[in-house]
Amino acid sequence: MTRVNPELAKELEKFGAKSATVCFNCGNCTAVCPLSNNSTPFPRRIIRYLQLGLEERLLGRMEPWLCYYCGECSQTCPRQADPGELMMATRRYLTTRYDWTGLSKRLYTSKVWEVFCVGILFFATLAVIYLFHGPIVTDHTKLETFAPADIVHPTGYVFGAVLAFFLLSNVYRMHKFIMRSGERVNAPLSLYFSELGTLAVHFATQAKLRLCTNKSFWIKHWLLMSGYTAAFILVNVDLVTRWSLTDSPPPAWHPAKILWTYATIAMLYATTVAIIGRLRKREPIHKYSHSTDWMFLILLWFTVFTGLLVRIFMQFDLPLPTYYTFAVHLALAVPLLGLEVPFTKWSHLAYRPFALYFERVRERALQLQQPPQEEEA
Amino acid sequence: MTERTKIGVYVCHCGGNISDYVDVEKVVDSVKDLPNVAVARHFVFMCSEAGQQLIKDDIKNLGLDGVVVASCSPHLHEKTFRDAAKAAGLNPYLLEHVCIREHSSWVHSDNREGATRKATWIVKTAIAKISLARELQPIRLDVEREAIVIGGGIAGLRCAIDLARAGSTVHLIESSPFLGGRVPQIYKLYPSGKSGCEIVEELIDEIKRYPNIKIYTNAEILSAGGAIGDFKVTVKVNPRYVGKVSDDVIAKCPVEVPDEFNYGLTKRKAIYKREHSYPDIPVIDMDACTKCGECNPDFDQQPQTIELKGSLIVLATGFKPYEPEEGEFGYKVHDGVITLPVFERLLALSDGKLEYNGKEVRDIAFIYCVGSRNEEHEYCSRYCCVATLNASLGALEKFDGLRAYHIYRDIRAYGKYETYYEEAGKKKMLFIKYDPEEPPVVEKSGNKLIVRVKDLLTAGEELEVPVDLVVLSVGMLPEMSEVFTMLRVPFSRDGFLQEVHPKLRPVETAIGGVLLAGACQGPKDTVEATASASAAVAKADTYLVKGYAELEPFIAEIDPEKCDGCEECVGECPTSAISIKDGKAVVNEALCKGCGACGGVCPTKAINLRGYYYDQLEKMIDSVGGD
Amino acid sequence: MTRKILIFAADMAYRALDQAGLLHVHYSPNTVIIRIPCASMLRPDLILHAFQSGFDAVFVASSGPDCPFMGQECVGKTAKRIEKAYELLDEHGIDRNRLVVAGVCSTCVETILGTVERLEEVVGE
Amino acid sequence: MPEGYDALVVGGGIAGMEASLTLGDAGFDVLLVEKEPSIGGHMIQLSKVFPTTDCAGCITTPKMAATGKHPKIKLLTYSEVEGIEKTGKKFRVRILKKPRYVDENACIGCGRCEQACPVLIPKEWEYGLIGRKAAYIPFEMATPKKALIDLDNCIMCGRCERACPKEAINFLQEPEEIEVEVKAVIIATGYNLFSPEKKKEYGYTGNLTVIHTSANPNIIHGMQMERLLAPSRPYHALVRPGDGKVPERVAWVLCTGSRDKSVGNPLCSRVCCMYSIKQALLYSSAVPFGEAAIYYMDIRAFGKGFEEFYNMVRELGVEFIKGKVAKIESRNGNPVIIAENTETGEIMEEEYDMVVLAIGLLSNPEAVKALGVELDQYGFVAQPQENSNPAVTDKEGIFVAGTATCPKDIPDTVAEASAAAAQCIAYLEEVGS
Amino acid sequence: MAEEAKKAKKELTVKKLREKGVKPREEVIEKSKEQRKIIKQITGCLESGPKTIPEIAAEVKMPVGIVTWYVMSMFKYGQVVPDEEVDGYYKYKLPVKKEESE
Repeated sequence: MTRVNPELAKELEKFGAKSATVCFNCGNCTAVCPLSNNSTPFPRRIIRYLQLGLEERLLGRMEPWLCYYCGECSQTCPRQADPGELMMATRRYLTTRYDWTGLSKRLYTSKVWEVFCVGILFFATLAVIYLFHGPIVTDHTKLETFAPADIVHPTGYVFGAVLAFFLLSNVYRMHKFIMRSGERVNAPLSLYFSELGTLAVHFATQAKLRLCTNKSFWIKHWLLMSGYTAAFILVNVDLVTRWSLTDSPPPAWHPAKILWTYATIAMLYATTVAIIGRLRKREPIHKYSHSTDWMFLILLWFTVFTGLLVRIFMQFDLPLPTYYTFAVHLALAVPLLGLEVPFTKWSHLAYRPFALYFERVRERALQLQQPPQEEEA
Repeated sequence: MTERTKIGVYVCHCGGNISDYVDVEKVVDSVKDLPNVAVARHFVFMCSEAGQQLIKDDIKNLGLDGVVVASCSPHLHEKTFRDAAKAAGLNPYLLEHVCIREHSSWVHSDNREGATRKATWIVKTAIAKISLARELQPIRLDVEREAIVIGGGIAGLRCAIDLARAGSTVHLIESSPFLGGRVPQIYKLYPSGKSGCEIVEELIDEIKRYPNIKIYTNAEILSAGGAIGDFKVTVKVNPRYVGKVSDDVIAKCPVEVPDEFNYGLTKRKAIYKREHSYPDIPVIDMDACTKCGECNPDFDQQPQTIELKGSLIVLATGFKPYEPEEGEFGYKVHDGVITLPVFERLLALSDGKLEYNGKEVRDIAFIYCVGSRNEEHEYCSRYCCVATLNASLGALEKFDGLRAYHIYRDIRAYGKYETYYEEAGKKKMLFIKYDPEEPPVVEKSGNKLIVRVKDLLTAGEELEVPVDLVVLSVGMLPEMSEVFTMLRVPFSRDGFLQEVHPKLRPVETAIGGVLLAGACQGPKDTVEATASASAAVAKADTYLVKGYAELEPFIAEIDPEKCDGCEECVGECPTSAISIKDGKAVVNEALCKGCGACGGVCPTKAINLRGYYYDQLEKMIDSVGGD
Repeated sequence: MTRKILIFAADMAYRALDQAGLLHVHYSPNTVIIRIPCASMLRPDLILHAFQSGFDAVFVASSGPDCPFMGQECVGKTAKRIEKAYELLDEHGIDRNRLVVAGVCSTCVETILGTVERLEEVVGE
Repeated sequence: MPEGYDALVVGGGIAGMEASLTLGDAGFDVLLVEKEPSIGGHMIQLSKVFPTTDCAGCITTPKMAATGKHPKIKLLTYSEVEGIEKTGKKFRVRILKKPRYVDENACIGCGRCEQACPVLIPKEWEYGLIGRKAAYIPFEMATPKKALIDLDNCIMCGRCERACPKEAINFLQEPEEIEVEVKAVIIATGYNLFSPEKKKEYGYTGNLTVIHTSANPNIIHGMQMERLLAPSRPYHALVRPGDGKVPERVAWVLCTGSRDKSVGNPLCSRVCCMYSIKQALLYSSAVPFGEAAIYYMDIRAFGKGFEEFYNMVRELGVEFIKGKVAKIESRNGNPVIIAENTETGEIMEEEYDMVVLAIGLLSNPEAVKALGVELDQYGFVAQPQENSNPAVTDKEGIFVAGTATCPKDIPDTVAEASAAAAQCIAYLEEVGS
Repeated sequence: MAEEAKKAKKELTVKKLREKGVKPREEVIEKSKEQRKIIKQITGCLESGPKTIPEIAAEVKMPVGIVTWYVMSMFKYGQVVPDEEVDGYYKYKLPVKKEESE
């Protein structure tokens, strides 16, 4: 017996799930969804849990992470209940439930908090740069001198470690929720290792999205994803090779540089298209924008854009613009990474493959548990 | 008598309905050479314009003296073909319509040969019958512009107004002391959003404008009978025991009893009246009255027996809500389980906050299909889905912070009413679909009621819904009346009154001149009830406005040559239509209803029933018996 | 030669026969239907006539208490006719079982099916 | 001085015929204007009608005949009301009578012109399932049964004119403006059908003579199925339009274009549940070994005898699946239905020989435009006193019946048509002559 | 005979209409030519014996849906008649020409 809880739907309204009770459970969304199948049917099942307030069920499901918001469900919904947006809101909600710090919930449910946090990090970064930057050489662009690697890199390591800690601890909580739901499972540790491949593949390709009927979503998403991943790797590689901050930048044909260019263009294109889309509100995915969606897009766009500007100014050997833009670039990148990666939108990148991974582990574990039960029967 | 020898026989294919199983050609072949037959044909749709033309042309060109049409049931199209024959100049009663569809092709679709043989037999009996048929004339009856409407609810009111507007005198009979019926009890009606009181008050205001509407409230029907053009209804108008008095006088009454209008949610005095109703005179409830005399009563008033006559009777007796059994969804077992009509009153009476039995209501569960769509009452009561949605929306609008759960089977918010369903969703109400095999269970837990239900939309999740009030969306049952038996109106399978045909003659009953209006025919909402009331008036007007009715000529006929005045028939006649004059029996044509019982007992075979002469029946038997 | 059952169908019974058609149920096609307003009009000699004319069985389908002409009274009146008809059958040595009377309401399709089936058995023997 | 009538009835479907006959029987002079070349409306196209399953033609044809020959009813077919103006207590009505290019008085409906005509055009009355000629009789049971020429699709070869035995064909006919004076008006303009092409996910083909690759001719709509099942059906047997095969598995898709805001119609069409259940029953008796499945959201069997009918059909083995069909794909020419069975949570992918889209009923605002009455937001005629007097409109002396006010079934339509007639009679009696 | 001759002489109203400058649409003329070709093909194909619709379609090399439409239209105008049913498909054949003409 489960008690219905209409409060949950009210709670979820804060995350953008405004139309859950408008749904009359016709099942159109689930059948039209290219990603939904009989073992993981959604969005209707998730919406139904949402309507009835079956919190435990909701927490234990990984389906929200399978949804890539292609919008077909919302386009064809006979009640215009916008199932795609409901799934999105559910992901926001789940993100806050996975997050133990409570920051995520604050960011999602309070615009003041969101702006405040971004502002703090932005200005704190600027302050740090102001306090700790190296000598400013004005006759020639010397970025490495302005931002000495021995300061930048350790700071980066620490920052990365903190982010990883928050994110992974949240993933651990997600793991608990998923494994706890439904039938009890005791997955042996070996399974976690043998299924690591699933995690890697899904992380790298986000392949599920390709099943969406509208292929351009996958392409855009993949551009963004690959650009981001490339940039992420390059930044890390850079920490070792220090090629980007060096005062004599490598030539244009340098493979790392080509990759950077790709990452920049890909991300800039995808975010620009997304921003225009949200302004036009033509596709269902762009119809409703949560404040965090805007914040994410704006931060990302400006981060990439300022990164590009730094590169251009360096190319033209304009020392001061380079330094200032670099400072702004960092001031944007810190809140972008610091807030988005563990607490809001960027965390989806981790939760999606992890959800599939945990589900796969759970499935395998259940299979392992199965045979003796059958014999009993 | 001389036999008719130029009979035309017409066999209908009914576009395959008949011809798929009955070999119509073979039927035609086997009768076309019979001595009395001049022509035999088959055609795809005899009832169509072209089919009728075929008959008419043959009557004119071949000089037919009799026609047999074999097609669907005569209940459907006998009149159609008789009119066609008449138009071609043939006496319409020289046309016999027999049924080879319902009585042959459809019941013997498993046996084509048998179906064809039976159809041939049926056609042969019809030929035999027509060969001895006499020309008959319909009985033309002058119809006075006077009608009786039984029931003073919304349908009866609509009827009375429309009849009166078209110039007829109307006798409106209502059994309770006030007009209005059940509609005034409704908080807000869909789709207009007006209160039931308001709608009925408008109608009552209109009623008052027509002096040709005579109203009898508190009236009991003692007897009803007669036939079209000449119905008689005797009513006993019970006394009100009081005249028009002021509200102060009513307030003086020391007795308080539960007010049935509000289902006992409030109390009324022994002397009471209804707001927005008619008449504006109170009535004393003698069961409760202590005869204290405070209200200036007149206990000497006696019931009045009035005999009313009318050319037609419209039955607008309405419905009653289903009363759940004790324990059905916790009804009468747990405090807080009520029916929808009670909830309507609760909504209308509550102000500020919704309370039931002194307890504030925050969460409400509506359970649908109570007393409908089950073994006992198989039918769907039609109005309850929308009425429940509408009531829940009204409740949420009137009281802040209510939460509603709809526990349903199918939401039948048909037509434009779908918007109510959608609106309920927008107002964040929850819908839980239950399986009739595993209906919800209502339990008490602390000061809450718990509805336990298995939700089909989560593939059977067992849910617990804690609420303060459970509202049972009860169906409609026909309101029974003695008058049904007095008039011998047939019922349909669902227990409501039966119309002749839902599409061809939707407001007529098998009893000529008795019409149906509103929910006595089946569950209806106010829109449908008033429409059907007007429809009954339309049918009535075709007689009343025109001023006459034509009746079938099938009445008893006495051969004075053979009659020896034995009086056997006199006692046999159920309508006392036969008397003895000068040693011979005579039939009063206005009273004879044409059962033929007299013929069945006449020892000298002096009595025949027109249209069913015994020589015809004998020949019909012979036409197949010797086959 | 085909066995033949004659059905005298009074008003309500005729409607029941219509109803049977609407429901597309099946019964023996060895039946002939003669429509009459009310079973009380049947003279006993007419029933005898049917047997003499070649019918193997007669089913008087009366309206029963639903009779639109006289209601409940119909049952008694019809019974009187049938009683006399039985006497006539006995006089002429015709098996009483070959004559059946039943009250058939407008939706009593089952009564028709049952009675026809029973008569089929009787005449089949 | 224009001709005068007591009442004008606009629309010659079942509602218009019923209203006209009631008025005529009560002794009033009626002018019935129908825009199509024959009266009969949608009902004459139906197979059988629920819940009694008597054939629609058996009820409609005699009504058509009675209307056609009623001494008090004057029939104007192929005519449209162009404008209406109230002067004093009367309405002055302008009617446009479109040219049939056939002299109605001379034509005997023999059909020789149709045989002679060489052009084939999708036949509207059969919803394009077969062709008709440019010179044609609208349908077998048409009233009046007179030919007409579709000049837009005519090649002007003159064969029809040569074939006509009565010299009835006259290509020089012109549209005719008729003015009449009436005391009251009844609107019985009926409904429009939802165009299933609009629901793109369902792959319906609008024109069977040009079949697009994305569309499947074995996906038909409810009215086409009515035609396939009707006694006067276009084909010789129940076969599917894609290749003439007897369909062994048929599915019905309820709420096609109803209760669906994604195609702009949030309303329920009231009849589709029942007509689909009825079609499934008729299909089961036509193809006894066939399998029938109905995909529904809610079964709305609310009328008298409907629930009983639904139960009967369910017991006969017709499968009922709760779930809105999301899309219909094609596999080897067979439609494949994709839907979630919401009672089990299972996503179904079922292949059928034929799929019937149970299309809904929409308003027909074009037909009432000339009458100037108020419409509601959905284009139906507004009923200002719906609870107590549903037949009146916002204009005094103008009444409304049938599906002009919202979708409804035949019993409700007939009742409302009579109700409108009653209001009309009461009004006429009050206005006096 | 005399009457027919009289009729032939009488000027057709369709000619008068053409004289007034009303012309049939080009695409209708094209379409009707194509139709006659298709009908001729189907008729020709049935001369060798009864065939099902898919068989006809294969022979005349046209989409089976369109062939269905033509065969059914031809059936309605009496140009083909259905024959026996084999495995769910009816065969169609040309009608037997009646000896005597009406």
